[in-house]
Amino acid sequence: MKVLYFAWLRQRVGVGEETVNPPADVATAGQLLDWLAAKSAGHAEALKNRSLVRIAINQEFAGLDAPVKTGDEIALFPPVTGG
Amino acid sequence: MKVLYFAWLRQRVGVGEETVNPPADVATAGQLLDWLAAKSAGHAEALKNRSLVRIAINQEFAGLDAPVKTGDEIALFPPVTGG
Amino acid sequence: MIRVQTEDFDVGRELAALTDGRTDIGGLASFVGLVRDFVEPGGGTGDGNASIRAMTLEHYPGMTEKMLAEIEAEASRRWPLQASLVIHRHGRLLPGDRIVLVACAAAHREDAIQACSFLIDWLKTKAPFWKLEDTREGERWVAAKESDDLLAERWLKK
Amino acid sequence: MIRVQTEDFDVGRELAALTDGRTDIGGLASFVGLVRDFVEPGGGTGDGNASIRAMTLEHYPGMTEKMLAEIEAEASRRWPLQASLVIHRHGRLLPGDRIVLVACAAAHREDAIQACSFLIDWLKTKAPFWKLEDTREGERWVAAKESDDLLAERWLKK
Repeated sequence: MKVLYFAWLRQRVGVGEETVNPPADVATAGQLLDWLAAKSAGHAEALKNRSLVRIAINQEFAGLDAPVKTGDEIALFPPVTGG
Repeated sequence: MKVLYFAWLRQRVGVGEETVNPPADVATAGQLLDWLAAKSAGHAEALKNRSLVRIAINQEFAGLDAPVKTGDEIALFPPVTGG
Repeated sequence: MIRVQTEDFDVGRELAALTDGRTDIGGLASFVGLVRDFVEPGGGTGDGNASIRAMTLEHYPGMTEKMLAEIEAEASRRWPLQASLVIHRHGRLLPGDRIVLVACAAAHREDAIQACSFLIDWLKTKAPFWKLEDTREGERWVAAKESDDLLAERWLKK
Repeated sequence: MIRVQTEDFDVGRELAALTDGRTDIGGLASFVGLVRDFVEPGGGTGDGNASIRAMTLEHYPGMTEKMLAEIEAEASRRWPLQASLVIHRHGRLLPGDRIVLVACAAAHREDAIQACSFLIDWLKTKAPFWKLEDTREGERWVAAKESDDLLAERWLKK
């Protein structure tokens, strides 16, 4: 599973992209966030305030309940500010 | 008093501009239109349907009750269609 | 700024002139009106019936500039604009030709967009221009559209 | 058409390309977003406090193009458009630089204007771009504005 981080999430985690292999009981985006938050202090800091984290699964916006599976591209980023 | 005609009012009246000297009892734009309509068949035709005639007095939109006086520039034209 | 002219205008140059060298503008909204080649029967939706060979725009010199300046001033009273521009052509135009350019620049995009929309709506119902279409069936003065009145009336309650 | 690029774009050339040689377009609405040099404390109105030295736009390659294409397709479903264009830059930009161009061409002006307004509103809340401001007080990620969410929500009930 590939996880991408953007903007200040990227800065706090320390990398823009990582490949992870969460255990089988990580079945939703929310569970993945919980699992990622335990990886490092940077991850914990980046994912602390869930209301500021947006999720995309395979380049589509998704909610915390959305299923995640091996091979997915998961992106985590703050609310967008383009335009 | 100068009267200007535009678009199909100009075509029906036959001139784009004329100087007129209505009698003293022509005190409003509506009275001026009545008086002008009697000037010729073309004037009558142009001013027949009052709902299609817009009035500007000294280059400001005005209603039928607006006062008109010697020296005014009166313009008569159909609803505008620019842009 | 207001310009009434027979010549075409360069949209890119005009828009650039509003923002070049400035760092206080966040949004620039613009609208360009062009001559279409099809008549709309009854002012409804077009049926693609290509029949306009040319269009002649008549206007009321003096009052045109005055009304455009009033409309532009009203836009600046309603929205905090950094710059605005109205260019309107008159004379004989062909299908595809530009007729009008309206542009508004503001710190915030919504002010620029609203003001630009307001300018074109009010211009359509208040600036003394009249369109004469040269169609295959002869010349025809374009009738004012009720839909334009309704669009202009949106701004009355502001 | 969608373009995501670091280079600047020529507004006049881009707009002309949408309408040149066509006679079925009555209106072309466009919006250009530019880098301002002042920070807005709390997302409110600017106080003219010039302090942005540069802005870096980060984006999510792949998803950006996908979202922009979806937004453009949605605009074409909602309004009868003859042409549309979204160009969005990324990378480091300076005050006064253009960030984004949105343009819509339609037979009728209101369709073009509404679609253009929709495109920029949805782009602001759905396209994965993030702005990093380089200010006198240091770097700062721009926070999403509630006002942008409200502007985008206008289009939900359509």
